[in-house]
Amino acid sequence: MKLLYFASLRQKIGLPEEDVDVPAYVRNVADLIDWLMTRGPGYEAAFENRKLIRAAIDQEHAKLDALLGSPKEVAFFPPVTGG
Amino acid sequence: MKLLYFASLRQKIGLPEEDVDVPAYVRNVADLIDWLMTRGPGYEAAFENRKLIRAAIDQEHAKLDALLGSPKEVAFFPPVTGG
Amino acid sequence: MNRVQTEDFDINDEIAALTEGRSDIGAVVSFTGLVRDVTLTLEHYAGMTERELSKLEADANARWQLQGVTIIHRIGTLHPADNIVLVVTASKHRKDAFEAAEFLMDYLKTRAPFWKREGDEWVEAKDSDDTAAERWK
Amino acid sequence: MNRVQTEDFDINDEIAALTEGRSDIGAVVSFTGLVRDVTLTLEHYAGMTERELSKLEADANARWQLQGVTIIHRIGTLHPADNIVLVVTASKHRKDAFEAAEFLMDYLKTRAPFWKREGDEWVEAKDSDDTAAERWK
Repeated sequence: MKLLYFASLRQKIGLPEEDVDVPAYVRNVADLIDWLMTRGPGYEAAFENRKLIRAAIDQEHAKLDALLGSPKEVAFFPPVTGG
Repeated sequence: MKLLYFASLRQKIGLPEEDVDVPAYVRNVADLIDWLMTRGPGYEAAFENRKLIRAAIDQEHAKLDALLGSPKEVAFFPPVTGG
Repeated sequence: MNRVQTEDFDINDEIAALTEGRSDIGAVVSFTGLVRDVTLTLEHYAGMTERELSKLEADANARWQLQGVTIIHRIGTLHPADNIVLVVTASKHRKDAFEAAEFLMDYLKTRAPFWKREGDEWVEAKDSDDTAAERWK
Repeated sequence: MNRVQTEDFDINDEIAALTEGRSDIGAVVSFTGLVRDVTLTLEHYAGMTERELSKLEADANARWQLQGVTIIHRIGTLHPADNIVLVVTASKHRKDAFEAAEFLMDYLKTRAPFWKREGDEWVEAKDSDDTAAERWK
């Protein structure tokens, strides 16, 4: 699964994107976050405050309980600040 | 007293402005309209539908019951249509 | 700043006049009113118009936090697609800029002494303009 | 029409692109967002941004009677008084043009994947933007 990180999340994780093999129990966005947080302190810091995490599955906004399916890409980012 | 007429009122009355001596009983805008309507069919046509008459005393919007005082000019016109 | 003129206006120039040399403006809203399909002649009550437009500006400045306001209204004969009116508002925040511009247009449509003629027919005022202006009371 | 670009935009040109050659447009609203006081770097999620901006346009067209919509958002490093974002709406009537422009800005601020950095600090999202977007539900 291709993961993308933007803004402060990219800085904390230290990567703009990566390919990962996720365990079978990872069904929705929240599961994915839980699993990513086991991967090291950068991930822990990035996903610490879940209120400030936004996700997109295949470039569509997705809630924490959204099922992942078989996406081409999943992105994580903080609340947007454009405009 | 100097009177000004705009738009459809000017066309019906046939004058852009005129100086008039008004009788003593003319105290407010409605009195002035009543008196003007006695001055001929053009005035009658102009002031026929009072709902569609707007007035200004010395360039300030004025209601029909506004006292005239001693104005420099009183203007009559239909509802505005700029913008 | 407000003006009544026969000439056209340039939106870029008018925005630049409000914003140039400052960095405290976060939001600029412009409203342009254009002639649709017909040829119009616009007349106004010179003197009262300028007073009303100045009052509108003062009212908007009292109600919203604005860094600048411009109102330009054209008079004379205007053709399809010609500009009629321009309102520009500049503010720190977009809410103030948007609301002030809408307020100015609603009030201008119901209080500024302009009248449109289409050929020999005077354009009639719309009730919807009165309703729009009511909401700011 | 929507674009993401590093270059500046020209408001006159963008309005002309919507209005030129037509006489069915009575109202054009432009909103320009500008950088205040600081130097900002804007990044975005290429691909998703364009999808979100297209969706915003489609939503606005479904909700209001519009003759045209333009959204342009800049990315890269921007300095005080630089333009950040432009929204232009064209309609027969001013109410549609105003409301659609406000809607587009409120939604853009809460849904389009752009992030501002000021030096090393990421700008935090404002609750007031969420509140503003809520009113269109």
